[in-house]
Amino acid sequence: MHYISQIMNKTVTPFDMPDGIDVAWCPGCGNHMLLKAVKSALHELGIDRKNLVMVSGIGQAAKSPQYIKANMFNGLHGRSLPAALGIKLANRNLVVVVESGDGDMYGEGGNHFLHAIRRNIDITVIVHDNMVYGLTKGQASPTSQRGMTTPLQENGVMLEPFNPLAVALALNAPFVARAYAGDVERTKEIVKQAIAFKGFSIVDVFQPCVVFNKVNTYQWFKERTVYLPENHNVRDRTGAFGLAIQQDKLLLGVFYRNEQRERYEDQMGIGTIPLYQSNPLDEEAFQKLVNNYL
Amino acid sequence: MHYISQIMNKTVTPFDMPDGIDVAWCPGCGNHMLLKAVKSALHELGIDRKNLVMVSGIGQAAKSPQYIKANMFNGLHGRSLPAALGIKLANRNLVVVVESGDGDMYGEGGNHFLHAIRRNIDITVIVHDNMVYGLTKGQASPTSQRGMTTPLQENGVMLEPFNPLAVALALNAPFVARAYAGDVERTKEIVKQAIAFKGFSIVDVFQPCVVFNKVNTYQWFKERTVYLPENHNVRDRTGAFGLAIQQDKLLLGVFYRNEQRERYEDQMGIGTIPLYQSNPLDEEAFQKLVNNYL
Amino acid sequence: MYQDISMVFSGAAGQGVQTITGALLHVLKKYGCNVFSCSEYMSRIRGGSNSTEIRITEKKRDAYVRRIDMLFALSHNVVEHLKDRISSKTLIFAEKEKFGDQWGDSCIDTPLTKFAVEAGSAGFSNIVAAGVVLGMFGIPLELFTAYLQVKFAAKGEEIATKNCIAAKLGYSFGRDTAATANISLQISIPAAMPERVLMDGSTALGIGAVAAGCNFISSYPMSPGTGLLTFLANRTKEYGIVVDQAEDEIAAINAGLGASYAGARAIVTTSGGGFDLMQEGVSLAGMIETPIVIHIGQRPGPATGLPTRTEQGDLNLALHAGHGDFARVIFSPGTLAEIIDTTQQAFNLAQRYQIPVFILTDQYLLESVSTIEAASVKRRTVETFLVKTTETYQRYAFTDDGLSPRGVPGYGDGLVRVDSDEHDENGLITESFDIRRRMVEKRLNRIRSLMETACMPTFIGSVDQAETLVISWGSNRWVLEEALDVLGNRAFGGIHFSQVFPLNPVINSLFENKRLFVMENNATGQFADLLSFETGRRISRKILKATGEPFTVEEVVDALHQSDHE
Amino acid sequence: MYQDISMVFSGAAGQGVQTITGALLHVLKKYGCNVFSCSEYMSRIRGGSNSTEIRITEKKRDAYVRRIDMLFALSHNVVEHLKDRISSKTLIFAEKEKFGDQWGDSCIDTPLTKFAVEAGSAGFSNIVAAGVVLGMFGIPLELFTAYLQVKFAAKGEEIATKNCIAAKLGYSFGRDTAATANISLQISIPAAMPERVLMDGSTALGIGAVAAGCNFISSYPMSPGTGLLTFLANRTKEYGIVVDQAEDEIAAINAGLGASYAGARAIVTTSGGGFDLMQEGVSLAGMIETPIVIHIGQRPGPATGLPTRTEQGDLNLALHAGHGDFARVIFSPGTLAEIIDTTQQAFNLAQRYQIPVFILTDQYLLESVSTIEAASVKRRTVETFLVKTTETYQRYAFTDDGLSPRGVPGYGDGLVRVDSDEHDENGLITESFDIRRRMVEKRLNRIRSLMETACMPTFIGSVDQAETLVISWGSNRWVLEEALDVLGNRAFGGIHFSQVFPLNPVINSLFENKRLFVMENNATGQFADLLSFETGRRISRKILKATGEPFTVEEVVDALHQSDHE
Ligand SMILES: Cc1ncc(C[n+]2csc(CCOP(=O)(O)OP(=O)(O)O)c2C)c(N)n1
Ligand SMILES: Cc1ncc(C[n+]2csc(CCOP(=O)(O)OP(=O)(O)O)c2C)c(N)n1
Ligand code: SF4
Ligand code: SF4
Ligand SMILES: [Mg+2]
Ligand SMILES: [Mg+2]
Repeated sequence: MHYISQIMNKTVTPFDMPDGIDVAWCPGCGNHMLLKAVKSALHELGIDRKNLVMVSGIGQAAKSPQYIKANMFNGLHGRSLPAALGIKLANRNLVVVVESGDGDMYGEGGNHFLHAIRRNIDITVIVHDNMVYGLTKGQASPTSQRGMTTPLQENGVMLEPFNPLAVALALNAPFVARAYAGDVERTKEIVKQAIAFKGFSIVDVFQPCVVFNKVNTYQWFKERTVYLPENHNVRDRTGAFGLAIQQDKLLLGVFYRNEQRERYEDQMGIGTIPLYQSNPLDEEAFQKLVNNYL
Repeated sequence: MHYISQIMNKTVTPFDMPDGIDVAWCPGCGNHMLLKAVKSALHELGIDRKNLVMVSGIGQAAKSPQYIKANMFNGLHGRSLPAALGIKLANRNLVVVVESGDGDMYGEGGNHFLHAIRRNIDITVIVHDNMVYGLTKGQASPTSQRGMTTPLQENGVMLEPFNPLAVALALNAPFVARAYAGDVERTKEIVKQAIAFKGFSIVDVFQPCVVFNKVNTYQWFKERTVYLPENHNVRDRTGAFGLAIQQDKLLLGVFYRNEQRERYEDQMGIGTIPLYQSNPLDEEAFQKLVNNYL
Repeated sequence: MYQDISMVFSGAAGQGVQTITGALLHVLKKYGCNVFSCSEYMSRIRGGSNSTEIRITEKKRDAYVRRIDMLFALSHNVVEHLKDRISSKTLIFAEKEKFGDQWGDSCIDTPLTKFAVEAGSAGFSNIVAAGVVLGMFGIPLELFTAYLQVKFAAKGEEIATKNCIAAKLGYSFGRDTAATANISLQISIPAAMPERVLMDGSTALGIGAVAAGCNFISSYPMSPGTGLLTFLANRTKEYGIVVDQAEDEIAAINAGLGASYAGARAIVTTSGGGFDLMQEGVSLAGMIETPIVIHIGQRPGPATGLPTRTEQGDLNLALHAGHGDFARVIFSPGTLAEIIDTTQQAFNLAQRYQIPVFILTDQYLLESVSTIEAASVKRRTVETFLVKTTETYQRYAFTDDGLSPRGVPGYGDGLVRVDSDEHDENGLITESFDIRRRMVEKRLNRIRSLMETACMPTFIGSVDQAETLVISWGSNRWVLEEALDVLGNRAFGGIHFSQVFPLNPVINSLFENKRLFVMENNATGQFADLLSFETGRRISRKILKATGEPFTVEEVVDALHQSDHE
Repeated sequence: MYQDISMVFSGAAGQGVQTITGALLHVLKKYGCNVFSCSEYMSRIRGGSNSTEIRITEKKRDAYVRRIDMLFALSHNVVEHLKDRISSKTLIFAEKEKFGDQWGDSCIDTPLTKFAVEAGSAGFSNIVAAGVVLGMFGIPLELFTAYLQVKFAAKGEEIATKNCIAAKLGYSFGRDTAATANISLQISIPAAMPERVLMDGSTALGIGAVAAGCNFISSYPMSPGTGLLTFLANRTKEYGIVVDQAEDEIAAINAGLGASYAGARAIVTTSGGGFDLMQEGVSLAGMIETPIVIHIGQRPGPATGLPTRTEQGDLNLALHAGHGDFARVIFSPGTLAEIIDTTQQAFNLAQRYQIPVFILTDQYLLESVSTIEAASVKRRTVETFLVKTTETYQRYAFTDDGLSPRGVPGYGDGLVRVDSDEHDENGLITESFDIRRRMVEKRLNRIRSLMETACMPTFIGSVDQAETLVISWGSNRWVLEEALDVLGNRAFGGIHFSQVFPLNPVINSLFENKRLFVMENNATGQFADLLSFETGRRISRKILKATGEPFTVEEVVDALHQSDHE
């Protein structure tokens, strides 16, 4: 389907913001398509927006929750994951979806990315991976390709690109997927699986930035991406690693699933009563607490 | 060789501190053995201590540079790698060795671990991996085994242990190795290879903490560790990944080597003249700079 | 004959000084004495030289004294370590067999190991030592054996019995020594002593937090802030507290804010260096108007500094933490009661005003053990201020007092949208200068109400008649009180602040025509400067100490004595 | 007839307003005018409403005015966006074909697109617009075409030629319009104008850093701090500067300190939120006594705030950043000359005193473009203060002035050992209270010398005779000067601080018997408070603004006018 028609032909979902709202993204940006995919996925999963919290950091991608009618925690650059963790632990009835950029998630927020995966809490992380810092005008991001020149990297990027899938697999993330924003339909399907997954799910989404990334364009992705075969074994972690570091074709789809990992909130024994409903100590319990030190 | 005799029978190296110095580690701790291995490695490599900078963060492990007669940058908890990067970029003639703990490197410092590897700067990182926070009295570290109880984790550790080798491989670290402090001789050999390697080298060293880690004891490591076979293929990244995530036996040795990755300092075109010798602008150059804006 | 005794137990890390002092504090308290202890130790796990002071006093005296009446030396280098505090009057208890005769005449040979081995194992020597003390002072042995029975119940009867034997051997030795050396404790024990609880500052903080309805903590270990984290981590099930050990301090505060946004009552605990990393999060709390309580256990900086020592150096840091302007409150309790109470206030104020609230303590306060009447430990009502949202809910609705009703996601029909960017009433990003102006005011206006309701300081002694007011905050509460008492000079009165920001404007009138001294454990006099700035009054003298040690009663007395003669 | 004209160019992000203003500033400066521009824009890459003001004045006037004499509207919503600044006197230039007649009589239909298409492509419309302005004011067209030839040289002759055609079409239209509408610029151009350079604040900062011998920067992008990073990144080869884009701000400052330890002259650049994360590093710099220059480009907080707007809200943050007590210096330049000079001072002081030195700027200062006489741009000697070590070298040797000679690893026979823990003269961990005490003093003592040598503020107008001194710091230098000039009231004098900490004690005498006003771009008056605290004087009035916009000359005049009648 052609880009413009995909966007214009906007599905009416309960997550659409009032029409007047000013979307601060550039025309033609992959973010628009990804937004559509995410809203449709949420809609098709029948999620109640009152129980949905969209969490993000700062960046162009991180504006996504501004455009989704749901609860929103638009926090600090790089710090979406700890906030999402806190939210989910405080109320596990909430559906918590993190949307953020590659810089936000793998750069400033890299440490949280590592340790959130280790925890395996039931949240979904969707990364708008445009391989560049959009909002701050085009510097290299952790996923920028080597050699790409930018206003700051005039001699080209020198660092090995961060491979989010490989790192997630190294950490034994239980749901690891990659999508391409240019394909709204299949991205939506992958996002649906991720949200439906009961545990930490990460979807790295290739997202063309039409202003600052002249290397990884729609055309570029179109030529290089290909979906994993139907019979791909999603339980083979080492196999998935091999596919994730493969360079000639960039594979899309669900690389790895591991339903065996126990969730953090279950191990902690967190029940369904949210913390805002906890009962404070009564006088007796308080006295008992104090009297431990008699 | 028996532990005590290994320590007592201290090799005299140019890196030994004056005898009176107070070593703040507990008797029997694996740190003593690792210190010996590192000092011997430095000695056998013929490194001039005047050109050696030992860099660390904060923790028991991070005290190592206190006990090595060389230049020292004992910085902040978790921040050894950025400091080491700055030092090496300012003067690439210096040999820069980072020594720190598992909490320091993979916990507080996790983000720097990711991005230092991406840069591939020629430094060596030796992690005293005792799978616990020693200095702060026994809380779980990123590498603590699931289920281990601690003063803070009375119901046992719930997080998936951080696998430093797997993550390093995911980031395409060019030299990835694991050692066991209980074997001073072979640890020394691995450290020597790491320091000699021209690029970023990481050696994760199993180090028994006799006070706070009652799970991963000398005995435990002895039973579970085994060296990689002679014919291990150090160029196979996916293969190394498979071996790194293997649980039944914990493998030791050099998992992966990749001499192909270009070093950061080379790509930047950093020469051998250290920055402290750079010449300031003369008046003419200054005028030229200003006159660009006429 | 001692009416106020200071005993110091010193040895290497890992030698179990705490076993001795834990037992003594418990038994002496049971007996009816006023007890206090404080500890100093090195940043290491084994070896080195640490010490704990125990005071037994008739009046309640919860302060560190320099003087050592009795020193129990458990390792070689004890005297070297404590030489500045040992005088000719100090009695030293040590095993001559182990350490030789290095300590001369003032040393009483105390064969702890010998008795311990007699009881079954050298490991009992700490119990022997406690026995010696109790024997010397004639505290009934049964109190001790009862304690040991409970303590070792889980380890089986044999162990308990052996401990009791060790205790008894020490006890007899102590009794005999007292007789020979003419040692006795002259403290009158009131017939009807009110029930008292015994605990350290960290425990008080934990009790305060639990009582305040705290149900979420995400933090990263850092001395001396870790105590609170451990306290709560060991009570997750009992009180329904979610405890998360964060990967770093940045994660900790952001998780706290996420949880708080979703309705948890959240706290974070750390020390200065870890707090540096939380500052952007503090700023976020200010921007999204989300409550958070922040405990900073102060220790000497800069950087790693002296990790196990004490200082009050983070006031300015807390005061200005986080970029941008927004309201905050800073508590600085100095007694167990104040810790328990201000912690509860901290949670309620954070919720009411939707702001970050700080509790500043320090290593000395957190790790000192003292007693408090059980009946005086008070619970405050847990105030939540949450509303059930309606469909038209706006998280940042403009209201007269600048406080928008706070909803949480999933509770009601509305959506709760918070944004770290400047936002409109709905939480949506805005670049309207007009909304910006109003939002800045909104975030600042609550300071007025916070000032008017700020806690009044505590008066010590005859404040009205005093010419000079000596002012303290935080952990110096008791040392000031005792110093003034010892000084016994009606020209001096004391004022202690358990809230240092904002200050209640009423305090200004207290200072009329008084000379003001401020004592604090830092190098520059941070509170003195704050007070001077806020009240416009000159501080005549700053009594400062930043060595990593707490003030001793003696040096405060000296300092004041000296000023008296200026 | 304009003697001082304010033109505003406004459109959506990505429409190329900078192409117009860049060309105009250059050509007008070449012609001999005094020019100034400042920009305001939204935090987005495309769309929205941004604007740049260009002033052409006879006197040097480098300040933002509210008044718009001419408005070039490049998109629909311009007038809505700027409505508060448009008056009946504002001439609006817009394409009626595109935007219709919405702007009424004051609108001059300016068919930019039509001419651009005539020249070859709609893309040239920005060049046409610049041509219109130059034509109206009768600035020789050749100056413009010469500029275009150079600018498009790389793109080939055809492009250059088409640009020149577009310029000429606009130019003729402008000339004709001027004639019809009776527009003219009445500015006398001195016959012999000294050579002047034209640049924005970020460029001046970059020049200052290069001149200061800066050879290392590791930083993370954050507006408005990124400009400096980009400047240096584009000159690595030319000046031998090592530039590293860090993974976060924590890495940035720690890399800076590592490099500095090894002998680099290092700077970091960021804004308030990123700086929050650097605070532990600042504390480390204090502890290890390692020089570092920190540039904070201020923007409105808290949290993400208004990322592309301006504020002076981070003074308190810089003042108290990092736990623990240690010395620091804070510069706050307000002119291009001050930026270039204080940046060089910052590096020299950081090296001399082995401390963190801050440069506080803001979005307004960094992105405003103005001119400065080339001959007045001065280079300072690059001072390094490094010693070659000997075998007995001690990094923290106690000396009389508290400054230990600084060595670097690999230079000399000694070892250079630095430690974030409290340390002895060798840099080894210590727990000695005595050494601690001396080290704390060592780190603080240098403040005295820093105070005595602190920069004096600049006087504006008749400071001696004035009853009221209006005080500014940082970016408000020019707006204050112009406001006082416009006000023309000798009762007011101005004082501008380009160093805000420490303050030279000599300033106290300046304030004798004066009423003091402080103007600053924040909500609470941070400098006013600092000044009042340091000098003990009352600040009679704080003139504050924290909307995200800079002060306008008009509002400062109004504010002072009003006080005059109080
Ligand atoms: C602590 C901090 N540092 C830096 C910034 C500036 N900043 C905002 S967004 C961003 C990068 C965004 O990149 P990415 O996450 O890839 O998002 P994109 O704009 O490309 O969608 C940066 C560096 C900030 N807001 N806060
Ligand atoms: C910012 C900061 N947070 C926390 C600490 C406290 N801290 C010091 S060392 C340490 C953990 C050390 O663990 P590890 O690196 O594994 O070293 P080990 O002691 O086990 O050798 C912590 C949490 C600190 N010094 N600074
Ligand atoms: S800058 Fe790039 S990522 Fe951002 S909205 Fe524009 S096209 Fe999209
Ligand atoms: S605490 Fe553990 S790691 Fe630290 S020195 Fe002791 S045994 Fe070693
Ligand atoms: Mg991006
Ligand atoms: Mg460890």
